[in-house]
Amino acid sequence: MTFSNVTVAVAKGRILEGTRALWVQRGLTWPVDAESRKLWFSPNALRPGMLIARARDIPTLVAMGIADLGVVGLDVLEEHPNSQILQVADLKFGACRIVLAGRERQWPAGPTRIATKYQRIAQAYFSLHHHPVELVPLSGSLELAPVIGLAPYIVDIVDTGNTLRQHQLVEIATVMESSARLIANPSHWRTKPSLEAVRQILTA
Amino acid sequence: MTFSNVTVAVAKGRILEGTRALWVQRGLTWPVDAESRKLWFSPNALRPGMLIARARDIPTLVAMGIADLGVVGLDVLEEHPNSQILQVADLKFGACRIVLAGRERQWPAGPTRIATKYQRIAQAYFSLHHHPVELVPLSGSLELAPVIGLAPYIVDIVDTGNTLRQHQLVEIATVMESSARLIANPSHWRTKPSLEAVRQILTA
Amino acid sequence: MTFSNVTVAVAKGRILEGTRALWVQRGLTWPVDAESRKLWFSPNALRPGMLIARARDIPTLVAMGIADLGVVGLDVLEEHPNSQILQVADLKFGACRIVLAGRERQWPAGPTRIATKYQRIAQAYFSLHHHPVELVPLSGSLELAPVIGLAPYIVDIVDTGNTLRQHQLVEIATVMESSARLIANPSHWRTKPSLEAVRQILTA
Amino acid sequence: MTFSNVTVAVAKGRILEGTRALWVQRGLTWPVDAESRKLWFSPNALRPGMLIARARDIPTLVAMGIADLGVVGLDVLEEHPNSQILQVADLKFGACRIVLAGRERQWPAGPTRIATKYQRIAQAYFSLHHHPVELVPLSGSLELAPVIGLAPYIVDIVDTGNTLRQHQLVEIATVMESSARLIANPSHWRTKPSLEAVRQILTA
Amino acid sequence: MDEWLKQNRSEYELMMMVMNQFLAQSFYPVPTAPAQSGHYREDHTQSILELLSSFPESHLSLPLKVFSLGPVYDPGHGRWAETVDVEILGEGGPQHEVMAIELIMQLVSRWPNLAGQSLMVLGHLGLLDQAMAAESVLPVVRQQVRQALSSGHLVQAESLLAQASPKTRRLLLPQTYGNFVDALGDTVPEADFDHLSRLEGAISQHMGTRWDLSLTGNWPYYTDLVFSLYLENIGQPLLNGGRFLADVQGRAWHGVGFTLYLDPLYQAVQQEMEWTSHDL
Amino acid sequence: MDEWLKQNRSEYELMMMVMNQFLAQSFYPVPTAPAQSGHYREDHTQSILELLSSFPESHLSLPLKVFSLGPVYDPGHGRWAETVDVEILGEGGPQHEVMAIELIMQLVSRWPNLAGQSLMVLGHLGLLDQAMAAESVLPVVRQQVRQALSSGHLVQAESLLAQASPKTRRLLLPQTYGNFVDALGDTVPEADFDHLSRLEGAISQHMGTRWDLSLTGNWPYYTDLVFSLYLENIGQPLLNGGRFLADVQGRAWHGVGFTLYLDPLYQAVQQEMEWTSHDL
Amino acid sequence: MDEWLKQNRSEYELMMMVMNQFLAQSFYPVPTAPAQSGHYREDHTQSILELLSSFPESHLSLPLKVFSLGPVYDPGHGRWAETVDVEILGEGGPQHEVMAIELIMQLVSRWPNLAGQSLMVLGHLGLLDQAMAAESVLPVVRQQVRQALSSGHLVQAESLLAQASPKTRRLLLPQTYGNFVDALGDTVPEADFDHLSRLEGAISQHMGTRWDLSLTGNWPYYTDLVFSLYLENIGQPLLNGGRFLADVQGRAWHGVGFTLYLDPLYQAVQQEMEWTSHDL
Amino acid sequence: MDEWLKQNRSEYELMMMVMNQFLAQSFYPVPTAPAQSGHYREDHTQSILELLSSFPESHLSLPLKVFSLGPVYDPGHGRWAETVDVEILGEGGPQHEVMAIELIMQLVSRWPNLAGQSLMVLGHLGLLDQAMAAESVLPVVRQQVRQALSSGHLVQAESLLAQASPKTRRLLLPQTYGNFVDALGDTVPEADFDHLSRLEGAISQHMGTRWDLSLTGNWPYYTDLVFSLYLENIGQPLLNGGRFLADVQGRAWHGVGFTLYLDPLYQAVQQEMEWTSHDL
Repeated sequence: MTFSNVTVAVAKGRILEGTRALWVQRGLTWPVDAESRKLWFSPNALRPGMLIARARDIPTLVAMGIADLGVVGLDVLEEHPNSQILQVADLKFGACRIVLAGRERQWPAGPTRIATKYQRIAQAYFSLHHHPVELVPLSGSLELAPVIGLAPYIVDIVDTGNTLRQHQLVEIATVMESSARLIANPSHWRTKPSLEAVRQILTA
Repeated sequence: MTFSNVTVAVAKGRILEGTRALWVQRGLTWPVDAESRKLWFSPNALRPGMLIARARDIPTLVAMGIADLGVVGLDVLEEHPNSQILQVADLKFGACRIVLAGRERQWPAGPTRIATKYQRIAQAYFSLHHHPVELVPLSGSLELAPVIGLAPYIVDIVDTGNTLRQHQLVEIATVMESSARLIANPSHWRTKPSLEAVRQILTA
Repeated sequence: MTFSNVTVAVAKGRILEGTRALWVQRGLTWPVDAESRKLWFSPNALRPGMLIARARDIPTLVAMGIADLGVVGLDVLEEHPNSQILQVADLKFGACRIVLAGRERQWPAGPTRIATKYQRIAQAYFSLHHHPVELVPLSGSLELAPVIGLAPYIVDIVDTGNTLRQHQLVEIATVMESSARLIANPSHWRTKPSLEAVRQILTA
Repeated sequence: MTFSNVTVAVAKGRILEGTRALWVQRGLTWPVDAESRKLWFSPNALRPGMLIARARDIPTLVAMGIADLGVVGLDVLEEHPNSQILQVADLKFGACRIVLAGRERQWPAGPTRIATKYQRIAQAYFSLHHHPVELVPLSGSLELAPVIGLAPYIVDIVDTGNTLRQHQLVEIATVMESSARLIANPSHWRTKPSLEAVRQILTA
Repeated sequence: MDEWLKQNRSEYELMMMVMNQFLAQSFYPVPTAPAQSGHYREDHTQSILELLSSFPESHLSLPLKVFSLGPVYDPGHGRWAETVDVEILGEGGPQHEVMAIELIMQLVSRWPNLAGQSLMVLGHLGLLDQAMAAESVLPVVRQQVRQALSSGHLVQAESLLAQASPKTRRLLLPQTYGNFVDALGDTVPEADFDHLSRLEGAISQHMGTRWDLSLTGNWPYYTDLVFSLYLENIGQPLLNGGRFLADVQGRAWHGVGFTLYLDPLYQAVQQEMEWTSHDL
Repeated sequence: MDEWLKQNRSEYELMMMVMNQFLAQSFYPVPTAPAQSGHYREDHTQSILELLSSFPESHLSLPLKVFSLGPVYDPGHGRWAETVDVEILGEGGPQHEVMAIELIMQLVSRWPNLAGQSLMVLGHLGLLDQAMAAESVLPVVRQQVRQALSSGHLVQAESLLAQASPKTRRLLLPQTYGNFVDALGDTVPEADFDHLSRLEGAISQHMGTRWDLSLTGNWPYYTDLVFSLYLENIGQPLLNGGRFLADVQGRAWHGVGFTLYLDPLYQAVQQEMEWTSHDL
Repeated sequence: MDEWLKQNRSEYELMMMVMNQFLAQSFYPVPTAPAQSGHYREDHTQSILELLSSFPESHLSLPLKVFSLGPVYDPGHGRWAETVDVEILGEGGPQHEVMAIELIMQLVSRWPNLAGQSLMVLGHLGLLDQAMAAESVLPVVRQQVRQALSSGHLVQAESLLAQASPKTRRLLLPQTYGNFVDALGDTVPEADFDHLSRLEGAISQHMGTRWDLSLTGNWPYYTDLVFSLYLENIGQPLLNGGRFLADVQGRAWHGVGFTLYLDPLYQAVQQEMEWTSHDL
Repeated sequence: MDEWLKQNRSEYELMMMVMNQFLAQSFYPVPTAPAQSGHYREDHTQSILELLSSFPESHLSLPLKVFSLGPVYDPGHGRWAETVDVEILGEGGPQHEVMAIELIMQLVSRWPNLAGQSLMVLGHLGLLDQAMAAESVLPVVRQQVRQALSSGHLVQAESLLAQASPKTRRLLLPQTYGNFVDALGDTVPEADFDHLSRLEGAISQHMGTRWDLSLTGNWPYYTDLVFSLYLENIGQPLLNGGRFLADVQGRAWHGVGFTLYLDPLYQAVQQEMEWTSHDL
């Protein structure tokens, strides 16, 4: 088995850490050097090539065939849907939830305002519940929104829940559960046997 | 002069560094502690309050009156225009340019593909030049796009130009020039005299 | 029973003739004088008022409450639907059919062109049959269309069928059956008892 | 000069009368027999063919090349514009005007309701004057509209003005002036020399 | 122009009087948007219920009386009509019908001579269905009949009911209460005649009535009584309404709602004032 | 939910109080459609003037005071805001500015403590133009400056005026009346200082002022005074307005108009009631 | 169905023959999108020129001969028509007109009897303008005349030219070359009659001509010669075209372009085949 | 620019070669509109079948082989792709699959080295359903699995089939024919292995195959075999197709259809020409 024509795109951050653990555990050499800022590693016989990128760029890179496979959270795939990719495995790690949070453990009473970076997911969720909300798009530091008076509620990702606690916020409802997904370019998936090998190694 | 009812929102990164330099130079105490991850500092008599956030959230925070003033690059204001704010001063620091770059110093010949995180700015620029382009939205590591075969050209921000050089890319044209802008909430700007004082201190 | 606050709008032509026959047969005085060009007759104790107008204006006059009742063919009601009226009786007279006609008794083979003054009815009919047609709107003398080369088929109203025969055309399919309808203004229908009396007289 | 490949479509009614007068005066034989209901006359050496049809079908018949030339009022051409025809001569006869009429010789004060069969022309006219009106489409007997309470004003065609006077209506403004137009199919106009001959005869 | 301005002014004063009356009777206003996503508001009810449904069920104390003011779009005429939408929300049941009817009678009584010139037309979707069931009309056909009636195709409804007895078909024509219960008694002897008589009584003290099961109301969520208030010589209703059951995000809202049209009300009040002055 | 319902109710009561005040001062209501041809109303003025222009000029007696109630769409936020649009139409001239300002002061005085917390910000498009003309700024550049200011691009406006004197550029910053006339006197000595002082006087009896020529109002038809009323701690204006000249089908309408936003007014009144109760 | 299928097949074979001919004459295909941003393509020229303009000017070697195949939308009939759009781009100047005309003659000669049944109608926007200038018609009126002609309002054009001499007005009617140059000579003696005669000669070897300055072509970018090729008894042109000057992103494109309609060409070829067989 | 023009030209020549081949094999072209009622064509099949269905059934002689040329819109990329849509319509049954596959093999063989670099991926909706039925998967879940697969959610499909045997789940991964029939034999022993082997044989003479039941094709009307032809290093398929049953106005059309993408075919042919020249 050779990996010389396989490239995997991996999302920066927690997903990258999780991928590394899995990778090493399965006996593949890990190319990334924490010191270097190098983001692209050509494939070689011992391991697939690797491309490190922002989470929301992973589906693009895979859909366009720049990478054969990608590792990215389900939350990103739902917020930025891309019909040109296949979701081929749940890698189980990187589990987290997107939740509705506020100062009290109580569903919002009446029309309200909600800050989020998951506009599509939040929109779909509140439409499903027919709950009238005004969404305030915010790209980071969501937990500050109730503190600074931007919005009484947020829809954000939680991992350990520490950030919420530090800001006196509590979860009210789970909007969706996420974990790392292995995605594939459909053409390459079906024509390069080595991709299936990578999938087997990672989900063994 | 007291700053006890003034809050300034500042974009993370280079803009925050520049603001700090200006701030200290003008004799204001700088509240941010590099070690801490604290992002919000209430105002006090010696300095305005401060809110540190991602660049593209700054206009939102100012427009909604959460912060009275904001410091953010002109590039962000052009890419995410917001009619609810005033641009009250050019702070001069944080100068950078958005450029069209590629492997050769030559305008693209014919229809081409361009990777960018400045979709709106790039779209407007190529529409103005009636040049047919397919834009590939990418949120980071633009300079890899030509290397990995995603797109032969990029529209990206350049500071020193080192990143481009490292990836064998050269500038072809300047799309726009940017530097840090002081923006204000229109209501607060016109009703809180202390905002004008902050403007004077920062542009003195 | 008095008719002094009832007005009936009647479509010119065949419908007017049929109404007259029915009217007289039911013992009401017929106000219209063939010689005069008078079109409006106030109601009196012996008979309702009468308004003679073009067929396609009848629903408008009734919907706006100018007339309480109207007499018009179902074909007109289908071609120019009006949600502001009630169809309260089928008066049985004035029977006719809207048909698809051509030179041979054979459904059109393949995409074809059809002349008609019933665009809405014809459109609905061929959409239902998923048959691709190009409709040529024509307001009269439809039977000439195949002769002069305008369209090989027509969708038109037939009464005796003589006109078709004279022009060597045959019916291919019945698109809809029509006869005179008594229509009413909903408000007046439900608040003026004398309207129901008129209905009873006409449908007795 | 032979007319054996020329057909003229003429609008029924006043236009047909006017055409007949002109035709006979110019020495052409008039094919139409008042008794017969025949509407189509093939061309022969002594005169062009003739097709008698409703006014609003004339532009269609000419645009589709069924007739080479057509005679129809300018009012019809404005109400049902057709970009596939040429207006090649003003035949001068059949002069009439489309007017705004009401019970008093006074421009409507404030928002009002207007009955008309010239919806497009009336719409354009009142838009130009920025006067808010509600148009009630009616296909005939317009002069009854103020009498029966349908609308205080009408936009209708007037010839002698007798009909208006009989119904106690007066003209308030002229919306447009009309007279008979000779129209032509553009292809035939430019490739059949005999059409120009017909034009010359009719406008001599 | 003076006249036009004064008329506008009178209409506004009327509107404010109506709103004051609702406020005085402990109705709460619930504002709704006139247009959203390119769709013009044709009815306030759906928006009101969605807003109310966004509160926890435990916050709710029934009955709840709300109204919404503002124009609704009439696609038939392509214009806006100024309306007040009123909803009495409760546990369900016919008593809300009585409550709504009494409220309307109270409102109309503000103008002493108005009621005398008015006529209330009443239909009833529940009874219509019962009558058809009694005639063994299949559910699918009953649906078609309701569909036909709500499109104004009475001819079609009648031909769908060709097998029914003449008395039953007679229910589809407007008539007096006496005739109506007479015909109804034959077909649906188990109907709640006490309730009908209570409704008739509440109205007939003030104005005439016409019962007509061909009246189905404008909205698909109506289930029982539907009604329209007409004034002599005004070709459109002053108000339309009915008892409904509406499901919003899994919550069932029972109630009676009606829409008051301010333009015809204003015309009616003008006429009434003229009559009143003639009376003097 | 109770709280929300009560708040809706209080907002309606406030709205009706405001409307009563306008009616009491002989304003006429002019209803306008909230949406037409897919376009949502963002302003009532154009519709009001088109309706009025459909009457013959001879019917008109000036000054004419009208208002229109109803939500306007805020495309920036994608939502509707309840507003009252007020227009005082007349012969033209600065006296209408005084009339409008006095009307506003009277309205605000209904809530004794409200004015004390308010601030009126005033701009003036005529003076802005005069000041630039005095600095020999070309007409085309003056146009660009106005354009830049109305888009909030003060930086760009300032760089277009780089050649102007500091005093003139200073006029684009909010300041007290004293500082403003001081700077203005240098650049535009011929300005009508009496009139400005009358305006300042009318306001400053009730509340503070800030003069700022960078304020240009929201509408292109403004020509002279423009103003916004702010309340401490409420991040949006209670009202915006200005003197205008609008051409509708060849008729020139002079006047002063303003839009009152009911939501922030309600918030302000709530605060005021709290202060008042604290005062006791 | 067989007949319909065979007809489709023959049309495709014809289309491929035409394309082969263009390829054989060193034309390059330039594909364009049939619809973009909800707009259906009605003409290929603009898209072709935008694509070509995206290359540096230095890459360009003139003359450049391109074509684009594919349906264009006919909004008048609400249907698509299969077309080939041909552009000969060059330095500018009347010689391109000759080149285009010769190319068309060559194409038509593929079917021996077709030309004999064809007629070329020629207009000329430059001469139209010169003729009007010679009659001292004001530029603004000349613009209105062109506008009227391109809308088919010949009556209006004529009344705008009421002051012009009969000979000049005569230029707006279709006529033979002889009559045309005769009339033109009086009004515009300085016209390039040599060039006109060269054009006439190139065509008249193969088919008849009609000259008519009321022909203005379908597109606003035409500047000089415009032409339409007709076949006897086919009520629509086989091709339309003209000399143009189009500005795309600051680059001026000179050339002659024409659109070939495959449906009428197919009909014409069918007729021609029938004649041919009759001849035998 | 030269290179770009030449490339356009080569693509056109390729397109004409492909069309010639279809014409030579007695295919009939059926033209379809690129856009209608604001909807851009994404597929030709529906339009072709509607046109054919407008002929009487008696006119039809099966099998009927048709194709349509022209761009289809790719909403994912917001651009048009030049395609040829091919349909072999017949009585139904697996023999059409063989016919279509053989036609494709013949087409590809025009470029000697192309097949060697190609791979045919095959799925089968009928077998997928049989395999799930054999595992007692409920029909509603089978529907969900097909839905999940066609959206690319293989993870979700797999979790819906969590109860199925590993061999069956293995069918959702791409594999060689040998492994595929081995796994299939266990789950669906009654499958028509002869037919599958005939298909495999027809292809494997020319190129490699991969069988994968997670391939479901792009269209809901596919019922049995679906397939995609890939070329090494070209990230998108050269063609997609499948056996279908489509109901158009009550007429059932059986057949096999496929869409040929000219851009990737052109790229493939270019590569092939390079390889060929290297070989020399």
